[in-house]
Amino acid sequence: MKHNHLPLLQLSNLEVTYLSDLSQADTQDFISVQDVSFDIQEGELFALVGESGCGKSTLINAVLRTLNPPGVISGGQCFFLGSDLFQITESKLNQLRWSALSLVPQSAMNALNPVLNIWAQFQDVLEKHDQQDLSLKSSMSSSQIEQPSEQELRTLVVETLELVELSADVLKLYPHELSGGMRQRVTIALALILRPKLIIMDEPTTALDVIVQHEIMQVVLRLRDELGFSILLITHDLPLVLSLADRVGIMQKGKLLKVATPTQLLLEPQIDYIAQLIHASKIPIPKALNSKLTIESALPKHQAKTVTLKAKNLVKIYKQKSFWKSTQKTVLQNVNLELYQGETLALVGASGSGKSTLARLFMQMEQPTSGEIYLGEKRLDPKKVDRAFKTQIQMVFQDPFGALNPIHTIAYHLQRPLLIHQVCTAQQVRAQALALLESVGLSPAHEFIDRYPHALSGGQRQRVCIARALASRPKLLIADEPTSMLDVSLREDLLLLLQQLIQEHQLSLLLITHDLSTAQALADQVAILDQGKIVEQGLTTEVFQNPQHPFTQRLVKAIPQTPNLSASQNLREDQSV
Amino acid sequence: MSYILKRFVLYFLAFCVSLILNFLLPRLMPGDPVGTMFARFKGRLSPEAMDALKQSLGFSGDSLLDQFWAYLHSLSQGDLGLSVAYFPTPVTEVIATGLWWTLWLAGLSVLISFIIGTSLGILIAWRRGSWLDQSLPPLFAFLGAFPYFWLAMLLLWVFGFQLDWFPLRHAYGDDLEPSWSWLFISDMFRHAALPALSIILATLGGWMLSMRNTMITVLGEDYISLAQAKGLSSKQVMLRYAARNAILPNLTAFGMAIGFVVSGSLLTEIVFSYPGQGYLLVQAVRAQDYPLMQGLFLTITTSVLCANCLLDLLYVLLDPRTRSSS
Amino acid sequence: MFYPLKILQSTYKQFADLPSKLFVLILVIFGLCIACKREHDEPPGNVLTISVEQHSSWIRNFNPFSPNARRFTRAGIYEPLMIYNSIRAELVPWLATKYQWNHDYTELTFTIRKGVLFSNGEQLTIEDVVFSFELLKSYPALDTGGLWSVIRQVESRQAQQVTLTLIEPFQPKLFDLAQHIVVPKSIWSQIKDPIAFTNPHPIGTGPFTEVSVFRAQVFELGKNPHYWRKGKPKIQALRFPAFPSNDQANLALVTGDVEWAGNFVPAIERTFVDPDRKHRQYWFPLVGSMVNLVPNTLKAPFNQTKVRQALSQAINRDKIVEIAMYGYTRPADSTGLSDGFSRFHDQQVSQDFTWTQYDVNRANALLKEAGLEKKQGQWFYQDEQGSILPLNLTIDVVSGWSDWVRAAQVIAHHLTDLGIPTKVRTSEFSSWFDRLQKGSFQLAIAWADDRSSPYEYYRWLLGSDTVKALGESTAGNFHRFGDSTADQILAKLKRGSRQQNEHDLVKQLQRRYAELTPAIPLFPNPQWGAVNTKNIVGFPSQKHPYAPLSPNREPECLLVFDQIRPRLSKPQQGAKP
Amino acid sequence: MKHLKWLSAILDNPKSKYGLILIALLVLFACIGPFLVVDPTQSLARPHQAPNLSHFFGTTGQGQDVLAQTIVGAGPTLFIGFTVGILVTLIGALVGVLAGYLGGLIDELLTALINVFLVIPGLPLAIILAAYLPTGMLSMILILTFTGWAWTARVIRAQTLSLRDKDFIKSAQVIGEPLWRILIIELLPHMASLLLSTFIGTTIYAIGAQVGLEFLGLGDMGSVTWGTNLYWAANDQALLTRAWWTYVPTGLSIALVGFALALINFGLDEVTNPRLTVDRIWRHRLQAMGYTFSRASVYIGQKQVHDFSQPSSPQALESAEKGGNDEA
Repeated sequence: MKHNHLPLLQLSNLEVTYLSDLSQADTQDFISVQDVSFDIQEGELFALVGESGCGKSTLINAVLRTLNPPGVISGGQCFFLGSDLFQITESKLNQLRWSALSLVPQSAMNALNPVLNIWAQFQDVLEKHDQQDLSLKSSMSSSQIEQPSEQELRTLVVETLELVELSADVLKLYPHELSGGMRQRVTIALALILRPKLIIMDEPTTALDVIVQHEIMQVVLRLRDELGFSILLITHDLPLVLSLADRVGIMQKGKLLKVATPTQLLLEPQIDYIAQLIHASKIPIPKALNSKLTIESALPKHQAKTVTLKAKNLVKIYKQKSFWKSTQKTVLQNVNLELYQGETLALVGASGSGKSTLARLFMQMEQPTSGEIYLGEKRLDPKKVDRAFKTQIQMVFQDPFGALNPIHTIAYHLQRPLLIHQVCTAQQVRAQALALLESVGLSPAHEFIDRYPHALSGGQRQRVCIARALASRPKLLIADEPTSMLDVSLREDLLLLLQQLIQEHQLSLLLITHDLSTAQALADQVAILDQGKIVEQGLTTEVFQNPQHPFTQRLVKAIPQTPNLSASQNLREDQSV
Repeated sequence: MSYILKRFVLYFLAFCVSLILNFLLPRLMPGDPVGTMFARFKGRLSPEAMDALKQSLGFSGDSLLDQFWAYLHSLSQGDLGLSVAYFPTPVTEVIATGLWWTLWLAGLSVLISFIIGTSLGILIAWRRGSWLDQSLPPLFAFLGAFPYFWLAMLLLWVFGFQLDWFPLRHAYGDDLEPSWSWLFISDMFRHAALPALSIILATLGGWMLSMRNTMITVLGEDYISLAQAKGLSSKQVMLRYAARNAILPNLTAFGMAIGFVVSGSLLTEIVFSYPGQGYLLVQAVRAQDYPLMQGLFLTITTSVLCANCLLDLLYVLLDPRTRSSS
Repeated sequence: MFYPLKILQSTYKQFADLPSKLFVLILVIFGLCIACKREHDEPPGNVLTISVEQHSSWIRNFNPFSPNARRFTRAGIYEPLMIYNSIRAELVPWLATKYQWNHDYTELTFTIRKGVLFSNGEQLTIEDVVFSFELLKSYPALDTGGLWSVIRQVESRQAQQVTLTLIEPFQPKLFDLAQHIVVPKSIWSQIKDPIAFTNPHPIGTGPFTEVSVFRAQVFELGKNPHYWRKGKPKIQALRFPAFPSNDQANLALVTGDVEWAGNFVPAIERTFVDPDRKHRQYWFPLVGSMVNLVPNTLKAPFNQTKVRQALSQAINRDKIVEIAMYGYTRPADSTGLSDGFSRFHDQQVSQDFTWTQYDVNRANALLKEAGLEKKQGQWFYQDEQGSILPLNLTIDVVSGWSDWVRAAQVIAHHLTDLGIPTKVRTSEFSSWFDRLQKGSFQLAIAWADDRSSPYEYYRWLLGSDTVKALGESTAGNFHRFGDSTADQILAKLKRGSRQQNEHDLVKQLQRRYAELTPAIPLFPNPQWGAVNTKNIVGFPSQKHPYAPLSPNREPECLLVFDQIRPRLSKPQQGAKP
Repeated sequence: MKHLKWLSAILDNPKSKYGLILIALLVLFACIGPFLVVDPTQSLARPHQAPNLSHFFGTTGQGQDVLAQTIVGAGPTLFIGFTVGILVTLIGALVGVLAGYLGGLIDELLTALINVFLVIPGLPLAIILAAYLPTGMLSMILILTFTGWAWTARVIRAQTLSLRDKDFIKSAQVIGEPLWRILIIELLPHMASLLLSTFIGTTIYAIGAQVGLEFLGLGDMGSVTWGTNLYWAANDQALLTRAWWTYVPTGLSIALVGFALALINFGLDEVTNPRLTVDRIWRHRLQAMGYTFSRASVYIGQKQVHDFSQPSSPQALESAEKGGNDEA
């Protein structure tokens, strides 16, 4: 077949510009994507990797020609199936769209029309395309084409759904009635329904849990093998890419730095940025070894350590009252935890497992249905909020961009807890704040203290958040996914900082995460939370090396593995050259 | 269906509150209704006649609570009492003369205004940045800034009085018998044209602008991009994907705003001598006709609540998320 | 899926390009509305269209005893025994052919006309007349005129005669008694609750008894087939369109849609007469009630005659007449009599007493004589307790009664100029009336009682028996002024006397009134009346003043209905009488 | 202060700029105007005079100067409008923030109250209230505030709900900030633009409702406001006497105020929601470069003009989409 000799998609010198209002002072057009060229072979999985804001999504919108104003394609060509996608008319483009070139969008949550049921969303595509599709594929004149019956269409849809391991029942459901994973599968099925040549997958799994992520990628790979389409995978998750892709393109600041096979990248990362990325993505393993040393040294003292926080038989039940019935939802069941001074406990679980609820109980933002919480020796009174405890437990939130009120300066954010908890007098407060900033590595502190949050980078902001949490001199720090919103390259430093602070201040840290590698890197102990129950608990190394509970086993399996240089991959590599 | 139930409880609550407001407001205010009524006789009334009439009107010396129970009791039997200003005609009869005309005029103009406004909103959101998008909102903001009755006066003057294109008053020709004939119905439309137009002109802009803004928000959603990537026609993306979702928050706002529009149409009715509730209400207030006021307030509130109920049913029909219990 | 939703989804496709189509549709409807303009095709001259009462919709009530009955219930459907013609100042025999007092004015005998039929064809009998009086005795609520506070007994002593025995001699009550209407006993004796009876299908003796059309926005009264005045009425029906406001009624008058109206029409020559001078005429005789500036004479300083006269002289009535009344009336003179009482008017009194003339110097002098002091342009007075206070006044008027409000504004200006700062307070009728009844006001604009007899007029202005204490509710005499001299004259009038004697007594009352100035007369109200004689002729006018030209005058309209006729049917009789 | 950037941005936005200038001029007129004109209550001339040199806007049916009435009437009307705007915004913000932030039973109760007030038609209620309370500015302000606060409360509550779960509010709770500080220092400043826009919306409503009530004769008829001007114009039968000058200047003034306020709100919308203006800028830029274009996607590479918007179907809406043709 002649297609074998030509690449399926050939993009050359793409440039995308965001136009801005030139009547405003100090604004200029922003070139989002510049001089990007690559090609995709038939059946290939081509991955584009880059940090957020590097222009990945703009690129695919340009290829699909779904750029929204003020973006314009300001240069380049994109040959797909022999025609330049940038030059053809819109009706021609609409014929190619979906039947040959489909998309799995970034967040399946919002990608489905919430007011139409799943069947209607399939139907839209089928009605639009079946006629053209058949006319493209068959030589019959259009008048002779018989419309496929609804029954036939339905069969086709059901078959496709089966490919993504969904039953036909979902067809009559609405998007909000599906779980995140199911929605993602539906969007994949939707992308497959017309058996396209190329599927663009825009971060198809970021919104999902680790386990689901893993399963869906397995499904996609299986389907590619069965149906033989090509994939353009957009992601920021380098480990995933290194383990799956045929070739990888690395993007930074709108430019394509390098295209290579995963093996080549691992063996010879010529560019600093790439090396940094790869290094960052490999953190887990070396850090885990590192922390093992700490744990081993701490182990003899273990029994002597004082308990900072203890949870005994914690139960949390949410009651929902409607008019005629009240429903109960058990979020936490008999949770028992012990956290020692100067130690880190990682609470690992999928989203919805009850991690955040547990944190809220410790923070006294909510009261447990039953069970007891002890801080040191003292039991928390479930009836009233105790100011003193508030001083002793502080929290670092997930999103450093949201956790600082943009209308206040850094000084304000740091001085408030100092004043509220009367850590120091009003005269000393500024000096104290400066000292806090220095202690979290924002040095020289006087350069930062009068800035507004927006003038800081994400990593710096998270440091401010940590400084604020430390201001009231707490005994216990709860960190809710403190690094998940940060770019990979920044995570390491922040985790190191946390570790250092814990040791300095003899703090206890409750680290809430869904990311096993972070847990491995930082924690002395791990507790695995599944559906409100702690299914496994123990020393980090033990749990990870020898997972007992099936859930833990699945978790550990889902950690992306750095690829081995297998023979098959070498083969593909040769083909692509 | 808990959504619907919740809404209905709200309407019931609103109904109760308006009942209580209805009852309390006129009674807590100063004034003497029978005295007002007989003020028309310029003091000719003998004290005996006054007492006798007071008795028959139910303005007795009972406590407020007793009066309230009596009020509720008669209300439950569909009896709103006798009108003071139109004594001895029952309030229900007085209201019945105008209720349907108010519903017809307000309903017609609200619907037309909402449909056109929303359609224009969809259109200018889709073609945002075009000259239509730049000129329509300010134009309708300007028109909407005029008081309803002022526009009504202007339209009456230009199209009714000067050009003589439309009738000056009433809901249909005085020489016509109400019937389902083409003649009567066309006459009804003709008479409704100007009052409706003044309401439509004044309210159109609001619907248009809010639809445009929600449309623009919705157009940024992922499912719109996906729909485009699916190769669907722009018409289908615009209506089935964007407008279909954008209309939902606007429907809620529509329900809340019906009260405002009905209020405005009362003023328009007065300008056009439309035989609706508007002038009845003003007259009832001027004559301190408690029973009539209560009745009018109650019917207006109830009709607005009913319209809201209907809207909620429509909403449930349009938004599957309200249908599931989760 | 919801079945209705399916329909919605399928219909939506047909209306896909709704916006543009809708726009066209609206334009078409608008155009159609213009095109559908209908012309009335009924022959002119059969139906007289009248504008009376201001209602947005008509309520069916033809109970002649109800204050809220439709207009002409008492002057079209039902008829009185005799009609008082306010223009000619005489009692016109109607259902009664004559009346007869006994020697001491304690018995009044009416001779009832023979051959009068009710509209159901039954004969009017003496029983009907007696019943009509006695009905009021059984139901005091119907007796709004207080007839049974005067009558002791009603009986028929001779054929065709009804004799009323009075409790005490009361000659001036003749007018009320004579104008009592007659209802058929056969029907009204069956009515259980005549108070709440709305009499939807009235049976009466009047010229227009048949309710042929009754709708919210229009009703018609058709000709009585059995009317006792042979060959009358000459037109077929009266039509009453509903107008909620003066504006609308006047617009209809100007466009010719209404032929007879009793509204206030501003600039009537220009707006109404000019478009068709041949047919359009108006007549505003000043027979309405006198409009007074009412001082609360129980309060200082209004208890002094000189103060009241000073206030009166500070007011420029010409300006009030011009601004508030469009020049439709004249300034009042010191007799306080309107043209309705012109036959009693004593020219000498108005020459002797000039306190209705505008004279600021005289006003200042009078105030000084009354013991008030002027300091720095502000008048001070001594109140009941003897303390000296600045004189600041408030004039109460009804909001919406624009002529009064305007008059009050002019007065306020004049008084402020005089050195008495004056405000205008507008309030709803009821609270205004409440203040008047209870005497909690300083100055107010109000009517003087216009009765058919000067006895009642002066009794409510000067009679001691009508004075109530402050705070006690009163039906009239809001200024709360009584004079014993006047009481004696009034008593003589009440006992009855011969014509000449009556004139003398009224002249004495006029003089007493002018001496005391109990209220400050402003202007007599005109009787509004405008008519378009294009189709129907025979209306009264200034040249042919057989009755007032006002549809608001019950029962005098009966005199008009007797005269009017279609223009075309008898052209030889001429347009104007 | 970046978070208050919208404040300076609304001064840059042409719509809100002209709106602000217009409203400032009107307020200025309302303040100094009364000293420049004759007494509007004094009847100085022949009634119903058409505009002429001595009376630029003519005279009313009572011989008063229309220009003076229009200018003097602005003061109380605007005062009541803005006062009601401020009061409603305060009450709405208080109720909305409390309901949204506290949640639970308090929220349920307040929300029920808000919704009840929203569905009960306001004007009939206002008419009845106006009829019974003593006439005057204070009653008018009370009535309009009473019937108008619910919408603001609803909007503020919705916004509070979305802000309540923001991490910066949670962290304020965590460090132990007292309730009032969280509400006033942390939460409310984020709604400044929303508060401003509801304030403007309420002011428009208040002016309209006030004029409506006074037109019905339910205000203080002795005072000179725009509402009473229209009332007297109607009362003197301006339509019948063809004295258009008695109601046109006031009506236009009301519309001008409403329009100016609406313009500010447009500008505010555009500033706080850049999506509203992005397309316009985009269109202008492309036009300046000489391109006609379609919304779908634009290609302007290699100095060639590629217009993808060649009509592919004759349907009205497809062509409607190609706004470029209209502007060409």
